[in-house]
Amino acid sequence: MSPRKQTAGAKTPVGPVRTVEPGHIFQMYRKMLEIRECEDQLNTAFSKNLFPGYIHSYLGQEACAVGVCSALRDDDYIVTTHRGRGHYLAKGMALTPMICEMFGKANGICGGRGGEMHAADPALGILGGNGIVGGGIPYATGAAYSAVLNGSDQVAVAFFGEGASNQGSFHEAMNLAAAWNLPLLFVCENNLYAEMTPFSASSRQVDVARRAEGYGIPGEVVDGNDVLAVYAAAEAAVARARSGAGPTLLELKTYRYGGHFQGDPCHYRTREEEAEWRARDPLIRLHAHILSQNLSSESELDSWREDQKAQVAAAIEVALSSPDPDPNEALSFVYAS
Amino acid sequence: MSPRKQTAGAKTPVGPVRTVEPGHIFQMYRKMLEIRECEDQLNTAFSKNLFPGYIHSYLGQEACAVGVCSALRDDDYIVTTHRGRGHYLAKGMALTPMICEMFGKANGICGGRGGEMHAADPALGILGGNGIVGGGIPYATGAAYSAVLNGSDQVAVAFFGEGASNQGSFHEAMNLAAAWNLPLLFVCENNLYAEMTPFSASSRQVDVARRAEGYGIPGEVVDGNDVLAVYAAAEAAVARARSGAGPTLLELKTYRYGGHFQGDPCHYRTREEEAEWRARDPLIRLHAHILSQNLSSESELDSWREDQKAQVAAAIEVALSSPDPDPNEALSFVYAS
Amino acid sequence: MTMKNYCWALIDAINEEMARDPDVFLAGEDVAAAGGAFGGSRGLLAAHGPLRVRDTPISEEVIVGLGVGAAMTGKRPIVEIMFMDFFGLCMDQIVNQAAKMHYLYQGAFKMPMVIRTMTAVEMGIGPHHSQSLEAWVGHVPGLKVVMPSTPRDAKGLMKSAIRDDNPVVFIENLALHKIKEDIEDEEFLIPLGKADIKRAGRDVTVVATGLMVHKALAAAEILSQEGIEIEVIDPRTISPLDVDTIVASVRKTNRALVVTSAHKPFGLASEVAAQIMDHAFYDLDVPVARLTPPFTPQPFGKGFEAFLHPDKASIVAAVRELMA
Amino acid sequence: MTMKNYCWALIDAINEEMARDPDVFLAGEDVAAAGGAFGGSRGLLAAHGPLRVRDTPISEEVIVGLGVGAAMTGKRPIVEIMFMDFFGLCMDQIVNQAAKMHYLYQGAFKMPMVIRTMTAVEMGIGPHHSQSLEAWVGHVPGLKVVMPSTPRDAKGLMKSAIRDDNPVVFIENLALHKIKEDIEDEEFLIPLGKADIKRAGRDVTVVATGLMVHKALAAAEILSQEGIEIEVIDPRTISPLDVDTIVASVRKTNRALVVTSAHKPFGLASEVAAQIMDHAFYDLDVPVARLTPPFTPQPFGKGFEAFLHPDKASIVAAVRELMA
Ligand SMILES: Cc1ncc(C[n+]2csc(CCOP(=O)(O)OP(=O)(O)O)c2C)c(N)n1
Ligand SMILES: Cc1ncc(C[n+]2csc(CCOP(=O)(O)OP(=O)(O)O)c2C)c(N)n1
Ligand SMILES: [Mg+2]
Ligand SMILES: [Mg+2]
Repeated sequence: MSPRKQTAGAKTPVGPVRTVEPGHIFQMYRKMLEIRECEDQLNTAFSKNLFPGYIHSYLGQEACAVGVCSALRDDDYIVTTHRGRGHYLAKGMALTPMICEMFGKANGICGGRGGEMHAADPALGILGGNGIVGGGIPYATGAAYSAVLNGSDQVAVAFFGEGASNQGSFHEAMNLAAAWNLPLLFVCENNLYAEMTPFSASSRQVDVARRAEGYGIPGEVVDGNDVLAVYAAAEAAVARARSGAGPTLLELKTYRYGGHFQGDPCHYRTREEEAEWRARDPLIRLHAHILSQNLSSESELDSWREDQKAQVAAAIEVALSSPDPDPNEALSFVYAS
Repeated sequence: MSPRKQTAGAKTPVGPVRTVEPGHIFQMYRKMLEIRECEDQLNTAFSKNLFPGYIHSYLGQEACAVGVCSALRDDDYIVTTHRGRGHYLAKGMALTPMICEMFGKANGICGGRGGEMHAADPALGILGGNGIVGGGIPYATGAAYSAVLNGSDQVAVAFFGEGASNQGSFHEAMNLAAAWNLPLLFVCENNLYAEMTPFSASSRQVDVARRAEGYGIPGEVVDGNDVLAVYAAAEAAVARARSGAGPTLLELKTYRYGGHFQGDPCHYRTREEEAEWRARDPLIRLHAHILSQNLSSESELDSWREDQKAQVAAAIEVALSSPDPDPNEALSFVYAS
Repeated sequence: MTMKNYCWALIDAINEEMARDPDVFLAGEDVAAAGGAFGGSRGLLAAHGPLRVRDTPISEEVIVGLGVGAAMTGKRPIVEIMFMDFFGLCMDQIVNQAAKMHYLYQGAFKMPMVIRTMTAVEMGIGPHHSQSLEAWVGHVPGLKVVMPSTPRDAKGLMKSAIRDDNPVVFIENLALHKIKEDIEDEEFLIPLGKADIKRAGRDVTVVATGLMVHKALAAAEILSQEGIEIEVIDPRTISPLDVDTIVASVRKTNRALVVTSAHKPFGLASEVAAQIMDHAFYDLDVPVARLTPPFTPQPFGKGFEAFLHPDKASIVAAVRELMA
Repeated sequence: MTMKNYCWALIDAINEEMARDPDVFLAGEDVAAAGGAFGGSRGLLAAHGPLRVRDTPISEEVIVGLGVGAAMTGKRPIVEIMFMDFFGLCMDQIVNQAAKMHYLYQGAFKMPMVIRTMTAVEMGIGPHHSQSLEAWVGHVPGLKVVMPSTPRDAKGLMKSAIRDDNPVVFIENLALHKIKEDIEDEEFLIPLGKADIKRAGRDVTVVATGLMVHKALAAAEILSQEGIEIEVIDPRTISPLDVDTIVASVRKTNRALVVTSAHKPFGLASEVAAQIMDHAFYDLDVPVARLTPPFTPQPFGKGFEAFLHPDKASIVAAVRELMA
């Protein structure tokens, strides 16, 4: 009944080395700039107490969201976490309503009720963030199964951290997706820490990707700070999923520059480690790549950054001057009628 | 602080091929006979409606419980499942109170309140059965951690089925045990079916043992119908755990002769498959081994079987003539005082 | 009219809805090839094929998650959790995901899913297979909770649950699987949120769910011979709870008893008592009585269960006391 | 006497009990090296070492399981589930394992474990970090459930919880972490199952838990100026619930209000109302009133939360209505 070919067994993916169009590279770079600026400016705004709640910064991980989402179509699905802004933007969520949501404003994409950990856009296949670590992974299977039932070639992506890979939900979802051969990408962004706990303290296995073997599907470790590497791995995995060959686990090794949340003093890691990772900055690397390949000029790249900076600043201005939601709104939408 | 040596990384266990003392082999054979007779006669009694509830027969899997428990001491811990009678007996639970419990009698080991799925004996480290598939695995970690805290060299064993290996609890417990290097054996009895569902329908990975890799610990597939092979694998894993080298996952390939519960018509499998597995019967194999090695005589082995048959029959007689519990007893033991 | 048992009435409901709407599908442990561990989905695989009737691994959390994601993306899943006792494994997906999606995203996602589950109370099968935990989900906004007591109710409510755009926890009762009733052959629905008066009476309002409805009806026969006419109300859905029907009855009878298989503290009995107090305090001649099993786990064995659970005799006694 | 805040009072309690009894240990996410995600275990790692204060993976089900198995084998674990909102991931271990072990095996295993958890209600951090789900565990036999509202209660109750031979769900309140109180330097315990009269009064009994205790006390000041004296009762443990203290108060005041952060249906408010009806129906001048947030998920943001939750003003209004 399914239009997909059912292929059994696991093969380690070896994507063909393909040249990516400059236009596509520029898009990725601009998207990474947008995320970088968004996170930078939100951090500053948060430190000035301009909005409530928490802020789980995505700074440093930009290549992960952008590399993966660049391999997706608008009608593909993503499910994300408490650290979801990178994914929202990479999948195409409009900047201003997203930022207004972070500020808890009436014109936020969820009317301010979702806040920092929850945003969604059905038209773009963005199926929400989560306050529950690992809470999104199970329902990504359902989105993938909708695609199977519809006979479409859509795919679904579940983003999560290495800390979440210790949740039972990860295991159950990996196993179901593998057994049912679902068009689902599991994307683990291993930023080395879960709150204040290093992965080495919570897992004996260093590579989350090695867990794929237990489900008979491919697992791959990717440099999560190299957007082109992420894109290539995601593209191959997406192609496999679209063709009916089932799920893949990608582990993107990366680092969060900030603390777990803005304000965390990061006592649990060294300044040297932070500096090492800063040296592998995903934007600097793509910047260098673009220039070394003569795809564009320094001044053009600078102008893009200024452009994104201004757009984010403008969005924050909008958020600051936007009204708070009418509290009475809290009573609506409990049930669909 | 821990007296155990902490060793990192995973090695596939290769136990030295060791000769097992005849006396030990005889013990294993007699224990397997006890379980076989117990299961046979309980099935018959259940079919005659002599006791209530369900009966999840252990027939065919005897070598698993006996091989593993023969590698344990009285002060080691086990945690088991809905199909736990083999483990109870192999770990030394007295036959009559156990059978009385199955009959729901006042003199059952839990006063009749545990019934078919729940029995325990703290003095023998038997920490209970379970009605929740996968429900025992998490708390086996706690028993193992008690041993670590006490600086003892006790080990804990979690028994479970291949169906349970798809539960989140399996994953979380495996990961914690590996990360904490707990003296814990995970023993998966892969009898090919979970209720009416073959493992192939619920897992793309054929071997549960391959899941160990994801936690950085050894995983081994063992012929679960060869008690000496099970014993050798368990002994090596127990030694590793006692020495502080951490957990092991053993997958024992086996088969349940009966249905999921007594009365299940087994439409979901073929009579050929059943016959194939009957040909690999664990008792017949050990019987043949004993004779081929001239360790004992056919007539002696027969006499042991008669002996066990009689003991089980006597225990069932006791159960049949034992009083039902006083229902008022249901009100006691809700809280410790 | 055709005589149907409770189990087949449910199968019919699902079968009809699957035929009516291609977006409906069923997934759970042993629901497909085996036709349900307790026969609750016989014939559905053959009728609707392996994609729409599908066996899952033993993974309760992802079974519910599958439903959540499918509902968000346009399907109408029925996901089965074999026993309600296993809710401890999947409450996160039910409560934090399914129940809150429509609210959080301001209706951007409809959540038309049914979580089909079962209680096996009074079947003698012990502590992990006989709990009545409906209060857990009744406490959570965004969920609807259904507990039918008759074959016809089971069918009509299941059809409504499948058509509802909210997550509905549908709790069937294994002890009722074999009871029979004549059911019309034409299509019908029973609305969620509407109680049913199973027997009219003037003296005491008896609110009962599931198995207890039948015990209350049996008690009614005995009491009737003594000249006491109880009105037996089955809320059928405990969330939303049809307070109006209950209160209207109490206004007439001035006395009420609530009988449940669930425990008393934080259970339906307390909830109904509190609602009656809210809306009919001045109509009450005596305090609302709550009849439930004592606060213990369920031991194995029917002897213990019969002792612990309300029955005809204890209902009769409780009603007599209210009339004294 | 030393001035202590609620958070440090809890740390002191655990620290003292760990010093007193080598079988006590603490495990949970970020409890060791980080001293607690919200500072709730600062200093304990240094004082008691890495085996007795230990960080776990993000694996709520096995965190509770670790406690279950350790308790069965002679330890006295404190296992931490960072927020009560995560109970959906570990209810099976709490309810089917921890709560039933002592019962099922006829006391063969004691279950001395504390499940330390937190509600962050009214901290503005959204639907997955601010639920008040105590009713779920209050509904389950075999568990005790503690919800302290003051630093001294928190300390004395935590010490009792650690010494108790049953599984105790200990729910702290993040919004109260910084409130301070003078606490005696000598050792003391506060028994589980004993309510505390936080303010004596003659006119209306106000039963409140957690944060609501403080709001009720603030309301009392205002009402007192109007000549209305409310008696504020904090049950402190909701299972077992100290019905006697509540009922004795209602016998005197003839009026009662229950105020909770938890939802109304199947919640503490309904339970207390039903209990008062049971034991003091004829003493009531008016029905027991229940003041709770409306039946919605918790949206993000303090504006919504302030709107939804009972506060001083709504308590004052509810009491005035009871007196009208
Ligand atoms: C079920 C659950 N447990 C614990 C938490 C608290 N918590 C929030 S984020 C976090 C760390 C998550 O780590 P990881 O998955 O690696 O994601 P990262 O924050 O590094 O992006 C924890 C423990 C939570 N929100 N949900
Ligand atoms: C959490 C949970 N889900 C489902 C069930 C119903 N159930 C009982 S036994 C069983 C199959 C277990 O299979 P496996 O783990 O392979 O053990 P086996 O019965 O083969 O020994 C199922 C699904 C249950 N008891 N608990
Ligand atoms: Mg991380
Ligand atoms: Mg099996």
